[in-house]
Parts: sequence; C-alpha cells; structure tokens
Amino acid sequence: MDWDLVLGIARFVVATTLLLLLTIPTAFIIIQMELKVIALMQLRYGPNRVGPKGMFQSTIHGFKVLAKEDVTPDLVDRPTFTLAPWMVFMAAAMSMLVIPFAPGLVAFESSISVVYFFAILGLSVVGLLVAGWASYNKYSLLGGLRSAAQMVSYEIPLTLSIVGVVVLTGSLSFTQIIEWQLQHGWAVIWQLVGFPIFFIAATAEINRTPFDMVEADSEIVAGFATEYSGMRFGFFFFAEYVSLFIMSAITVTLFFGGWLAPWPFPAQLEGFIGTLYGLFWFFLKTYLFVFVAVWMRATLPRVRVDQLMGLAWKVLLPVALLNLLVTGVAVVVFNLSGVQ
Amino acid sequence: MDDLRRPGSPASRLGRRRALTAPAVAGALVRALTDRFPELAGTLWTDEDTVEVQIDGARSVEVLSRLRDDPELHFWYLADAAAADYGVGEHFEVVYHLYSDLHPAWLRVRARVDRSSPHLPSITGLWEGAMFHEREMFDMMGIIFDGNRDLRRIYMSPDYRSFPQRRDFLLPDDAADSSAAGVNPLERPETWDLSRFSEEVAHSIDPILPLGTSAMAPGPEAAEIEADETDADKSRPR
Amino acid sequence: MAVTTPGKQDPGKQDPGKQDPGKQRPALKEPGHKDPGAILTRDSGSERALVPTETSAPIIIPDQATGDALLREFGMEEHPKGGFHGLLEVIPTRADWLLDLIRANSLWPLLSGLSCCAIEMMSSATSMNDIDRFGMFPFRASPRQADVLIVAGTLTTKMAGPLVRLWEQMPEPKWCVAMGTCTTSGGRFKRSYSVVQGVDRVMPVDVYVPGCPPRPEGLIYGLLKLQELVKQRRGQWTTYVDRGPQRLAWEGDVR
Amino acid sequence: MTAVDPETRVPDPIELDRAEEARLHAALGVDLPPRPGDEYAGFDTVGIPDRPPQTEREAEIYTLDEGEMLVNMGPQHPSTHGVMRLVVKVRGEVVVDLDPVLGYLHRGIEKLCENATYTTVLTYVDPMDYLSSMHNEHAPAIAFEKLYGIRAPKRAEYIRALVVELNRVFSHGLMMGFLALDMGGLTPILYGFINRDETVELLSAISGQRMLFNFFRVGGVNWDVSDEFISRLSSWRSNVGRSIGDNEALITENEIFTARTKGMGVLSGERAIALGVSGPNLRASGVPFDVRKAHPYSIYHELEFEVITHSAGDVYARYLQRIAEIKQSLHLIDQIVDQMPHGPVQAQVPGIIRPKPGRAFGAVESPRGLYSVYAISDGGPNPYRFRMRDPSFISLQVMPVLMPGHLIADTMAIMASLDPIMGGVDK
Repeated sequence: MDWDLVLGIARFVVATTLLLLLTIPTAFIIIQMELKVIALMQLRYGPNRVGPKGMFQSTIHGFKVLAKEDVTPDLVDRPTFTLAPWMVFMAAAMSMLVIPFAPGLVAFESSISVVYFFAILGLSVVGLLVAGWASYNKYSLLGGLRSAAQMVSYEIPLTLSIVGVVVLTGSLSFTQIIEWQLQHGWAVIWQLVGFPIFFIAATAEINRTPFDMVEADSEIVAGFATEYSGMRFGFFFFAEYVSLFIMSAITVTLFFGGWLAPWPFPAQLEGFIGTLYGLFWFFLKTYLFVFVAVWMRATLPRVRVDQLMGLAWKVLLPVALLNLLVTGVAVVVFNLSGVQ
Repeated sequence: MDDLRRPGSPASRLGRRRALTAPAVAGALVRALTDRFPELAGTLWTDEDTVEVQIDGARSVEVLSRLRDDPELHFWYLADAAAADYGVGEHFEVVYHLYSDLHPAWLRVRARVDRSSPHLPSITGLWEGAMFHEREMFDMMGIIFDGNRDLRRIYMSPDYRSFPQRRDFLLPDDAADSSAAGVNPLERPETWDLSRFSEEVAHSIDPILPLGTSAMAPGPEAAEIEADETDADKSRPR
Repeated sequence: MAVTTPGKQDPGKQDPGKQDPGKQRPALKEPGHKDPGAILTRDSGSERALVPTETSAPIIIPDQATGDALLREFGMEEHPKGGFHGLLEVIPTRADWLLDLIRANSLWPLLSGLSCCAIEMMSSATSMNDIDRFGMFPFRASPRQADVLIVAGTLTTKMAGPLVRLWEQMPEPKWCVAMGTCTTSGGRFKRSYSVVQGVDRVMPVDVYVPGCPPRPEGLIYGLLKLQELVKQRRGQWTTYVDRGPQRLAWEGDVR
Repeated sequence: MTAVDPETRVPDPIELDRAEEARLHAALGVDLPPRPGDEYAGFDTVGIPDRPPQTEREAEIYTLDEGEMLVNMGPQHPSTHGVMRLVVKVRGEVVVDLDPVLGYLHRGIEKLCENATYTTVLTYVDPMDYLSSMHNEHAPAIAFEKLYGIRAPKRAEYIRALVVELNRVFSHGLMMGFLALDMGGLTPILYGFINRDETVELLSAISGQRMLFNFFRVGGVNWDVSDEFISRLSSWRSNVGRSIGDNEALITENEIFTARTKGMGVLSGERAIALGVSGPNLRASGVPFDVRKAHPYSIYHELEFEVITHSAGDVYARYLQRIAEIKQSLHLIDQIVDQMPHGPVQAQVPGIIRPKPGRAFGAVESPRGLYSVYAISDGGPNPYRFRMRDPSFISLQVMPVLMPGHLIADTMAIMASLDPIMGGVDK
C-alpha cells in the first residue's frame, strides 16, 4: 500500500475539515467587526448586550438564522433553488484550501495554486446566477444578472493584475510567491499599479460596497437573496464574509508578503514558533484589509451598473494590460525573474 | 417666462414691497379682468389677498387659457385645483387658484358644474400638472374631465364604487361603538375571509368561496374544537 | 419552566390565581397540531388514537401549567401526564430555552414603514437611540429574512392586503409590533372611510406601543417587552402548521 | 420505526391545504398555478391586471413590447419613502415607462377635517406631510384666520416663522440623508437623524410633542418661547452648522455621488411650471418662485433674504438647492430671534369658532413647495369644505416624465431628489 498516498489523503481530509470549520468563526468575527466598526463610525454603540461588549452578537445572529423556518416559495425551481447557496458557499470555502497561512501551514500545496484559486472563485458567480434565476422573483433575476455581468467583467482585470506578480516571481504557487517576496521585498513595491487594480477588482468580485449593486437594498430589495430565508440565506450571508476574508488573504499573500513580518529581520522564524509568528502577521494584515472594506462600506455610496462596467472595461483593463507590458519588459531587461 | 429666470427681475422683487392688507392693491387686476371679461364683472369679489371670479364650467378652458396667455394677466402658475360639493340638488364647483408675478393677489376661478351630469373640460392641455388634481377630483367627487387621458381613481382602489368627498357620503358616526363593529365595509369582502371578522357574515356568503378563503371543510374533530371556543377573539386570524 | 409531579402541585411556584392571562398560549385548534415536546404513541383503545405513554416520572410543563384548565389551554387535556417525560427530556427543554434566548437577542425587523411612525422607527435605529445595541440588526429589506414586523403607521384598506402578504411571507417564528395609536385602534383616523381600525383586525399582534407617534424610547421599550415574550414563548408564537391556506393573488398584482 | 396506520394517521395540514386548494380549483374551473415540473411560467407574461384597462394611459403602461418587463416597486419597498407603488416598465436595466400608483396611505384627512371643528382640524393635518408638521398647521391657521377675520399677534407670527424655519432645517437635512441612502451610502442618513433628533427635541420643548407638534392655534400659537428655549436654541444653532457640514463632507464632493447625480433627471423650468412643481425642485430648475417672496405671509416681508435658485435642474442641483436653503433658513432664524418683539402670543379666540360664511385660501412655502389650504365656511363650527394642496403629490407627476431612459438604479435617486412624503401625497 502506498502510505504516502494514504497519508496525503488523510492530511487533505483533516485540512479540509479544519478549514471548513474555520469559515464559521471567520464569518462571525468579520460580521461582528462590521457591526461594531460601522456603529462606531456612525456615532453609535453598536451591539453591546450579548457577551462582554456585545462580542457574541454575530454568533447569536448566525444561530438565529439557523433556527428560522426555511421557506421554499411555491413557484421556485426547487432543485436549483436548493443548490445555489450551497454552490456559493462551497466555492468560497474551497478556495481557502490553497491559502498559505504560515510556513508549511497550507492545506493543499500545489504548484498551480494561483490558477486553482481563481478557477474555483469563479464558480460562485454560477451560484448567484442560479439563485437569481431559480427564485421566481424579478428582483432576484435582476440581481443574478447583475452579479453575472459584474463578476465576469471583473475577473479579467483581476486576473491580469496578478499576472504581473506571476511574471515577476516566475511562479504560480502562493508559497513560492511569498518566498520570492522574502528575497526581494513585498510585491506591492514592484507592482504599484497592479495592486490598486487588484484591490478594486477584488472588491467588485466579492460584491462589496461600493460595488454591491447585486444586493442593492434600495433598488432591488435584496437581489438574488430576496426569496431566501433560514439557513439557505445564512449560507449566502456567510459566503459573503468568507469571500471578504479570502480576498483580503490573497491580497496579503500576493502583494504584502503573506506571513512575512514587515521588517526583514526576522521576517520569518523556524519551527513551531515560526508558524505562530507567521500566523500572527498573516491574520493581522488580513484583518487590516477587512477593516478597509468595512470602512469603505460605512463611507461610500454605491456606483451605478453602467459606471461599474465602464470602469472595468474602459479603465481597469487597459491599465492592467499596460502594467503587464511594463512588468514583462522590466523583468526581461533587468533580469528580475524568480526563475533563475 | 424669461424674466423669471433672472433673480433680480421686477417679478422676483415684487413680494418685498407689497402690503397685503389693502384690497386696493388688487385694483389693477380687477380693472384688467373687467376689461377683458366684461361678462364676468358681476361675479368679481375680492378679499385681502384674493380676487375671485365665477364662470360656467363649460368655459373653463377658454377663460383659463386667456388668463394664462394674456401678457397683462400672465397667470402662469396653477397653484391649486379643487372641487367643492354643495349638496344633493345643488351643484359642484371646481376651484382653480392661479398665481401671477404681475399681480399681488391670488386669482380664484370658480367653475360651476352641474351635479346631475358632472362633466367639465380638462385643463391638462394648459397645465400638465392638472392631471393629478383632476384624477383626485374624479376619485373623491366623481367629476368627469373630458379630454383627460388618464382619468382613473388615484387614491381608492379601482373597484371602489363611491365618492367619499361628496356631501351625501357620511362617515360612520363612531364605527367602533356601533353594531357594525369589527366589519369595516371597505375591508374588501372579495379578498378577505369574512369569517375572521364576523360569524354571521361568513354564514351568509356563497358556499363556493374564491381561492384563498378558508373553506377547509372542518371535520367532526375540528367542529368539536371550534365549539368550545365561543369566547375566542374572532377578529383575529388563526 | 416548572417541574412538578402528577397529582402534586408545588404551592410556592404555581398559584393558579396568580396566573397572568397573557401567559396563556393560544389554544391549539388545528387537527394535527404537533406539540413539539409531546411524545405520542398510538393507543388503539382510544378514540383520538394518540395518547402519551404512561410513566410516573416527573412532568415538566412549560410556563407553570397546572390544573385541568391550564392543561386544556395547552391542548393537553387528553394527556393526563402532560407532554414531557423522563430526565433526558430536560435536554430538549433546555435547548428550547437556549433557542429562545438566541431568538430574543437577534430580532431583525423588517424595513417597512407605513407613515409618520416610520420616521420615529428609523430614529430608534439611528445614533441617538440605537436599537442595534439589543441585536436588532439594521433593518432587513426582504420579508423572508425578517423576524419582527413593526407596523409603523396608519394601515389603510388599500395597504391591508399587501401588509398581510408581507406578514405571510415572513418565515416562522415571527412577531408583530403595532406601533402607534393608528395601528392599535385607528387612532385619530378611526372614523375614516379608508382606515383599518387597528392592525389586529388583519394579523396577530404581540406588542402594542401607544403614542402618536411613540417616542423612539417607547418603541425600544416595546421591543424589550417583545424580547421577554420571546423568552417566555408567550404572545402569538405559533408553528408553521397554524398558518392556514395562503392567498395566491391580490387585486392589482403586478408580479 | 412504527408504521403509521393510514386510517388513524393525522394528515399533514399542508397536504390538506393542497387537497383543498385542488378541490376549490376544480370547483371553480380555475387553472392550478404551475407546480415544479409543470410548465414554468415565463417572466414576460405575468404582471398585467386581469381587468380591461380603464384609460389610454393605463393601456399604454401595461402594453409590453418585445423584451420589456414590468417591475413592481412597492407598495412595500425599502426606498419608496413610505407606501407607494411604482410600476416600472424596463428593458433590461433601462426604464422605458413608469406609472406611480398612489393611495396606499389615503386616510381621508379632508373628510375628517370637514367633520371636525376648526381647532381640531389643526390636529388632523399634522400627519399629512409628517416631516414638516409645522407647515401643515401654518397654512390652515392662515386660512382660518382669514375666514374668522382676526390676526395673530406679532410675537406669535415671529414664533411661527421660527418654528417653521427650524422644521425646514431638519426636513432638508433628512433629504440629504435619504438621497445618499438610496444610493447606498449608509452613514449620511444617521448624521441627518442626529440633527433631526436634536431639532425635534428642541421643538418639543415648546410644543410638548416630538413629531406631530400641534403647536399652532387659530389666532396664535400654543406656548410662548422662554429664555431657556432661546438659550437652547443658540446652543443648537452653534452645533447645527457643524453637523450639516459633516454630512456635506461625506456627500457633496464624493466622486461616486457626483457621477451618479450630475446631469441625471434634468427638469427644465418650463416643464416644471407646466407640471405644477414647486418649492426647491422648481427653484433648482431656475424658476425663482418662493411663496415667502412671491406672496409673503406671516412676517416674511420683514426679513432679509433672497430667493435661491440653481439652473441645472438635475438631481445634484436639487441637492445643492436644499443645502443652500438650510443655510438660508439658519440665517432667517438668526434674524427672527434678533427681531422678536414682546407681547401676547394668542389672540382672544373662543374654543369653538363659527366664522361667517366665506372662502379663504392660505398658502405657505413648505420644505417641499407650495402647501395651500382652501377652506369654505358655511357659518357652522366645522369647515364646509377643507382642501389641502400638497406639493409632493404634484411633484410626483414628474417621475414618468423624468424616468424614461434612466436605469433602475436611478429611479430611487431621482425620487429621493424630489423628496416626496407619502403622508402628504396620499392625505
């Protein structure tokens, strides 16, 4: 018997389970953060009754949603209506597999993890589109169509902006990209144009303010989730915040050195302490970006659909291509590539 | 209209030097009106800031368009259009209030409408914005404006049959204390399950109920349970 | 929850004279209503076919129900031993308690205002009077995700249909708060030809908040009262089987 | 698992419902609605009422061309500002036509007022335009005083002007918030409400009520202002500029906001006049029509102010118009407090007044425009006819004119810029 294979499968199963379990506290923490931070920005207290300083409010919300009646309206397309939230949530959860949290702490080590990540992340648009179509509700339909148009458009600048990093580092593996950054400094220094494109496109990709017209309250009630209740709505709700975490994590990994500390000595430690040290910096940086997203939500109004698409095709795409060209030329001319 | 655009125009300064109390201020307007409408001179009436003129309903479009387009009158703004009912056997009155920069007073035009055939030409050709006024008058008073292309009910639902603003439409004196308590006659019998409000009404309606009413034939068990709930609040849905 | 044994009452806890009428749950009417706590088995000798098993274990009865009248209130008059048996059933009852605690602390109101009171309802959600403190999340736009319908403002006959429809679209468990005198009784528009004289004519109401309009503090007080109701499972809390047939079409529908 | 005896099994109520529904449908000869597995009802066929159209316009809105769809916004929609229904005909995301359906808040206030004494009428009109209750009371007070032939004392007129300008400040401040909220900005509405709550607390200090103030009386006002109130007012006055400024900093220069509002929903001056639009919406289209200037009432002829206009006529101009009017109102409040004379605040008026038969028209400039009352007296204790003209009711006619060609997302922004209040629209 090939014990390596068995061990590999066992490791994969354990890691997947752990990551799926990790999504739950992650979503709770981010929801709590959003409740509290937006409240403070709006000169309110925010939740302060459940637990010390209201710390468990988001958990309570989550369990409440779990205990609600799960209504399936009469005229919906039942199989797809049931499937859609599951697809959205699994797309988010599965893309967590390749995120390197700390040295050696990655569930699925692959040399093409970047490709895997963006392939899986693209699946969630299918879930949203299906949810919008299956709900038999015009608001849902409009929300689903908007999400499809938006996410398909923003995939392109999103992917093009990271190709700059890939060309620079010469690798499609997140772990190797971080190791390259250990040698050369954070990629954001080399990709001053690529990072803003990535950040804007990522915000649009996960439907956060100011690009949240998929579930625009004031226009199309709750968008694709209008007819969803109970835990099926909970899956959408969770997936939104898990995606936010994932996008922040990928931003950190690609541009801000992943688990590396912001100073070179010691940017990275060995052994178990090193893992903790890496985890600390990784989560700190990730939650910093989550905070930025929450901040934007409290501040900015929403852009319109045509402005959103115009931004993607008329601004981000040409700039991303230009960035790619400049990066490629620079890599060849100055021989910067990680491929030695 | 161009002089309105300039904030410093005489039109916009007019208000500042005007004293309200003297009816004589309306003198220029009264003179202009008697010049142009000598047949209406007998109906002219003024108070401290209003000049009133009465016309026949059939003439309303003609008179109002002359009031609007005459350069010396220039009543460009339709401030209000309302209807009044003077009771059964009397007449309706449609009242237009107009505003002009050239004259300090409101102009009130009272158009008399026959109550037995309440027809009046629509003034939506003069002011588009009269549309909602006329729809409201149609809804509340039942006055029909000929030439209005959107004369449907605006407040009450399309299947409503009465005209609430008429004088012969009486409010229930105190509905909650009357014997009709619990049944508001307008609570849409065709959509509501009346058995929820009153048992008698439920027994009198047709046995074939439209969809959505609780026609679930109660079995003997249910009837038993119903029986000892005579004191339950029937006004609430179960 | 009170613990008692058959035929023996705990005088300290249960004084029938002190029963709060508001604590009585609505009687169970529908055939086939399932009491979530009752363990039922078939008994061929019985007319009603379903009776509880015989045990001599302590009986745990929700809301301090004692005496025949109270048992009847719970629809348990056929179950002389009540609905709960054995020690292990403490766990489900405690689970219910926990669930109620969770529900009470996470009441999402529906973003639905009818008239004047809606402004005070919004005011209660804003910085000066922040109901987010109590877990009343910023208002949900879709009725499918809401827990509380705050009827804020005069209900007219034209709006009654859509409002009942919203109520029916909300998933169980759900609660209704009537805010303002117009919704409790018609208020100053009671005599009007187009006003529903109290929203409780068309849907069940758990908490009435008087005032025209009530101050935001009044609404918050009402919602805190609702939290108490939720914790004690009083009010109009029903299970989904009690809904009755749903309307499918309304006048003026544009779907 | 014990098998369930079908004879003694209690049927599932949902099954009962289904069976009963099917039986009813069979009895009535109505088709069952499609179930999963049945033919899927298309989105393009549903939506048209099952009665013949009553007017040309109704036939027009409900006639769908290829690729068009009806979207029903309301009567319960997160941002219809109350209960209003907009039947929107869309082609994709582009609005082709729009029909406002009103009456979901029709409370019959006019009829109730005709059954109430003149004094109680002033309580009935409060909930009409519930963000400007002071103006709602001002217009009937003017009309009834004309009917009864009295005038309010000078100090009462100053207090009236003070409270209506305070009311205008918070009403316009909330409009800024609602406009931002309908564009997805969460925070401005909260800042607007902070300002509003402070202002209504201030007003409740003299009126005794927080929202529907019931402060005006025929021939005066209910309470005099005290020195304590004036000191509270001055502390409010020193804060309000900052709170409005905070809100402005969030919205006015925001690039997303300007990109979404500039050049959108342009209403020309001529069209606005023809449509009967009044108030800030009309002035934002460049027409300097302000009842306070055009037909001065109360003490406005003693105050220094100019009619503010903007020329663009778009959503952004309507927004800027409100900001400018807030500042103008603050300026007016300063003047009023400076010039306020001493004296009584209530004329000698009996509890039940019986004016001589006659007619009176009273108009004020409310935050939404020309708010007028036309009252007929027959000599009795009740008005024979009591008519209110609400500006937002008339302004709503602009929606079908402005909307075609815009996107669904703009529907709510344009409507928020018109600032209708459904309580006034539906009476």
